[in-house]
Amino acid sequence: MDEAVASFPDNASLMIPGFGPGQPTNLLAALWRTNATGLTTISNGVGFESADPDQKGLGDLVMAGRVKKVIAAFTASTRPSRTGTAEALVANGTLEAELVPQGTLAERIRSGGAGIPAFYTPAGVGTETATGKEHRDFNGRAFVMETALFADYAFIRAHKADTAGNLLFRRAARNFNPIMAMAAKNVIVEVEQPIVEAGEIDPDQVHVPGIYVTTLVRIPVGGVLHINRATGMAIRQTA
Amino acid sequence: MDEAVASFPDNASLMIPGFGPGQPTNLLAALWRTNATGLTTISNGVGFESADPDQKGLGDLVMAGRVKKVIAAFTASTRPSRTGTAEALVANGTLEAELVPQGTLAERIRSGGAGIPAFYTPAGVGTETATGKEHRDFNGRAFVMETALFADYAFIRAHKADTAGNLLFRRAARNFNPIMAMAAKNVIVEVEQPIVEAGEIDPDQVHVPGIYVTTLVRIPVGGVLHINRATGMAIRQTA
Amino acid sequence: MAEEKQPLTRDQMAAVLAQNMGYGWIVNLGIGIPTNVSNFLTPDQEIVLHSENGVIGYGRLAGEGEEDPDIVNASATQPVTLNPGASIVHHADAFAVIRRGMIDVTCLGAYQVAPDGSFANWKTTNEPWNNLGGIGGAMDLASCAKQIYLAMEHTTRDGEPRLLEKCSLPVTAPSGVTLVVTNIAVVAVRNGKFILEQHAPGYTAEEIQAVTGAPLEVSPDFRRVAV
Amino acid sequence: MAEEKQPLTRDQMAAVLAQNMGYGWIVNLGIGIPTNVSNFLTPDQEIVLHSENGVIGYGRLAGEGEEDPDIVNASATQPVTLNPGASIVHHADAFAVIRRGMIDVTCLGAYQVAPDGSFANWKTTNEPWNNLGGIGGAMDLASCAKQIYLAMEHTTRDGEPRLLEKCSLPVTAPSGVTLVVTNIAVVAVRNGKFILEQHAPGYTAEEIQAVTGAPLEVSPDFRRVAV
Repeated sequence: MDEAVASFPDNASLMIPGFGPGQPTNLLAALWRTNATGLTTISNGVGFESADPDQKGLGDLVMAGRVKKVIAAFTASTRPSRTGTAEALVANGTLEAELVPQGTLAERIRSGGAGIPAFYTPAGVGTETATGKEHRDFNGRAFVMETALFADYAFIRAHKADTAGNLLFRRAARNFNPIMAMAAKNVIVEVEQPIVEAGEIDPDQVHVPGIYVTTLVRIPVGGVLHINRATGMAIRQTA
Repeated sequence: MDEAVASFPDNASLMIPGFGPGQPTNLLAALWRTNATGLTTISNGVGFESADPDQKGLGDLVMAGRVKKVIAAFTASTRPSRTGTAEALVANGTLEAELVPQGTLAERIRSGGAGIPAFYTPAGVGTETATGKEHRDFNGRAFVMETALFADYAFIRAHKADTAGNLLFRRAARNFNPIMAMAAKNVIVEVEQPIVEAGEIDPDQVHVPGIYVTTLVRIPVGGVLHINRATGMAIRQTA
Repeated sequence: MAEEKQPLTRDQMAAVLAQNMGYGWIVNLGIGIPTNVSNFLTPDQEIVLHSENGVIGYGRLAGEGEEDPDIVNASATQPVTLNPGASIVHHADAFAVIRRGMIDVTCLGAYQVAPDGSFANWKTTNEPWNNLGGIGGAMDLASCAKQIYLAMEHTTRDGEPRLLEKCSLPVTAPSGVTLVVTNIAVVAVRNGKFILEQHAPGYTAEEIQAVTGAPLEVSPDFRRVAV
Repeated sequence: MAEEKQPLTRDQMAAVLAQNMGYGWIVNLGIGIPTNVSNFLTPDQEIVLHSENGVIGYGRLAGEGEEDPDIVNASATQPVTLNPGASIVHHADAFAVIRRGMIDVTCLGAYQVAPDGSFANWKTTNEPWNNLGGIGGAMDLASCAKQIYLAMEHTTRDGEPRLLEKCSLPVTAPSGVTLVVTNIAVVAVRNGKFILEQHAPGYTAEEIQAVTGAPLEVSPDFRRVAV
C-alpha cells in the first residue's frame, strides 16, 4: 500500500469513494503515513476520524490540516447536537468546503469521466445550493447548470480484479467506485480478493474496464476489509 | 411477439438498439405486422430492408412510409455508389431526418434516461452538424449544447432476463440496449434465453434493473436469434 | 371517555408511511424513521425499494447474523437484506433513476414543513449560505420524486411547531410534500393546505391544531391511526 | 534502375498504420482499411483496441469457424476475437472513453485531408446541410482522440488529388490529423504542412507531388515503406 501512494504529490486532487462500504481504507491509511498535504478531495462526506492507525482516513487528514478543500454532499453533521469534522476549520478559514447535492455530485463525477464539461439538473432548484448558479428552462421547467469534476487521483476499493486492471465490485460497495475510477488521471486500486489472470473475468461482467486503472494492489494480510460501524472494529484480511 | 406490440399506437417515438448484433429483430417484425404508422425512430442507422417477413425492420417501415422522422448517426449511405434507404424520401419531403454524431446520440439517450435535459460535448464543433447550435467555452475549449432524447417506446434485445425484468446482454450485443431501456416510457424486451426466476441472476451482474422493463417476451422457437450479414440468412431459436 | 394520549413510536410512524404506499411503487427511504419503513411493507404491496447507493430491490433490515457488510441502505451503515430480483447500479445510475422521475415516493425526515409543500431538512440555522450542511441525496430526491412523504416530530424539543405557514429554515425543496406523518398526527398536504387526516390515540383535532403553526383543515374522514 | 511501381494494397496500408502505434496505446479503428489494422499488431505492442460499440480489448479478425455473431468491430458486421482482459461497456460508456480523451489514436478512412489537419469523410457533396449522411462515431473520435491517422487512396478514381490545400467537402473535424497513409505514400501532418515520409515501391517524391493538391515537404528521412 505504501508503495502505491509513495509518489503522491502535494496539492493534488483526490476522489474518495465509499458510502459505508466501498471505501479505500488501506490506501487512505497509507496516504496518512505520507507527508502529502494541500489536498482537494471529492467524496460523499468528510469522513470519520479514528484512533486506529489502520483506519486513518479523510476525517483525520482534514483535522490535521492536510486538506485545502472538500467537495462533498455532507460537509457538516445533520445533527444539531454534533459538530461535524469540518465545521470549525471552515469557520476559521483554513478549510474550503463545497457542498453539493449527492446526485449532482455523482453526475459531476460521471461527466468528468465522460468528457462532458457541464450539464443541467433539476436538483436543488429553488434552494440555497442553486443560488448564484446559472439557471435555464427546458420544456417549461427550471434547471441549474453544473460542471464536471475530474481529479489527479482516485483511490478505489474493488472486490475482484484481473491483471488487465478490470474491476468488479460487490453489492453496495460499488457506489461511487466505478464513476470515480473513470474520472481521475491516476487510478490506484486496493483489491479484496487475489488478483487473477487477464481472461479469467467474463468481459460481460466487468464493472470498470482495465484501461482506467493505473495501479492495482491486493489488500495484504492484516489489511482492513470492512469496518463494523457499530463497534468501530476492523475486519481484517486473513489470507 | 405480436401480443407485446398489439397496442402500439400511431405517432409514437421508438428507440431501436443494435449495432450489428443486439437488434430487436422479432419485435420489429411484429411491429411491421401491425398498422402502426407515423413513427419517430431513434437508432444508429436507418436499417436494412428485407424480403424475409421475419427480418422486416426499420428500413422496411421507412420505405413503406410508416416513419415520420428518423434520428440516427447514419441517415444515408457513406458510399457514393449506393443510395441509402432514406435519401429519396427525405428529398421528396415525406421523411424528416436528424443526423447526429454517434457519441452525441448515445449521450443524448443516456441523458434522457438520467433526467438531464441538456449537456455540452466537443463532438462536431467546427463542422456542419454543430451549425446553428448553441456553443459555449469551458476552460478555453469550445463545446456545443445537445439536448436529451426520451421515447414513448424502446424495443430491447436481451440475452438473459429474470421475472423481475432484470436484463443481461452478451458481448457487443449490449451496445445501445442498456441506455435505450433507461430512456423510454414503455420498454418491451425480447429475450434469447429462457426467462429465469427472480433471484437467479446475481444482482452484481445485472446490466439493466428490472424497474425499467414493461414487458418481457422470450423469442419463440423459429424466431430470429441472429442474422448472418454475409448471407442474409437468419439463425433461428431452436428450443 | 377520552382515550389515553399515546404518541406514535418511530416504528408506528414508519408503519403509517408503509400503509400509504401503492401497489408496485418504487420507493426511496431516507435516513432515520423512513429506513424503518422497509420492515412494515407487505409482500403483496410489491414495493421496490431504491437507495441512493445503487441498491434496487432491498428488503427489511438485516437481523442478527444476517448482516452483510456490503449491503446497506441509504444510511450507509444499516445492514439490509436483498429481495429476489434485486440489482445493483453505481451512484450515478442510482440518481439517474431518481432524476428521470421513477421514484413514486421518497420518505424523508424533516425539521419543518409548510402547506405549499416546501420543507427543510438539511440545515439547522439561517446563517448565510456557507457551504456547510448535510444535503445527501435529499435535494435530488425532493426535486424529482412524484411525491414526498415526511416523517417528523410534530414539535421541536422546546414545543415549538414544525408545521408552519412558511419554513423559516432554508428549504430542501420549494414544493412536493404530499403527506406528513408526525408522532401525533397524519397530515395530507394538498392545494396549499394542511389536511388533518388522522390522529395518534387520545389526541383531538384541537390539541393537534394547538401545536401546529398553520391552519389545519380537518378531513371529513378524520380518524385514529390504525397501526 | 528504377524499381517497378507497386501501389500499396489495403493490407499493406493497414500494416503501415500498425507500425505507427506506440507501446500500450488505446486505439480505435474505423470502418474500412483501419479495421484490418487489428491483424497487423504484434503482442509486444500491447495495444488495446477500443470500438464504438463498447468492445474494449478485441484482437484480430475472427477466422473461419471462430466467428461469434455477438462479437464485432466498429463495422458492426466484421467478426473479431477478444483478447484476454477484454471488457464490454454500453454505447454511452464507450463514447465516454472517447470524449475523455483516452484514445491515443483513431484510424479512419477519408475522402480529403488538408495540411491544417482537417479532413472530410462523411459526405460526398457540398449540398447545403440537409441532415443526410453517415457520420457514425467519426466526429466524436476526431474531436477527442489525441491523434488521427487516415487511410485513403491518394487520388479519386478520376485521378483528382485528395490531399488538398483545403478540404472542399464538409469536414469531419477542423484539425487533428497527424498521419496519412495512402496507396502510394506516407505523409505526416505537422505544423500546418504535409511532410512526405515514405513512398510505395517505385514512386518518387516528384511523382507523388504531381498527384497531390498541396505542397509536400520531403522528409530528410524519406524512404521506401517497409511492409
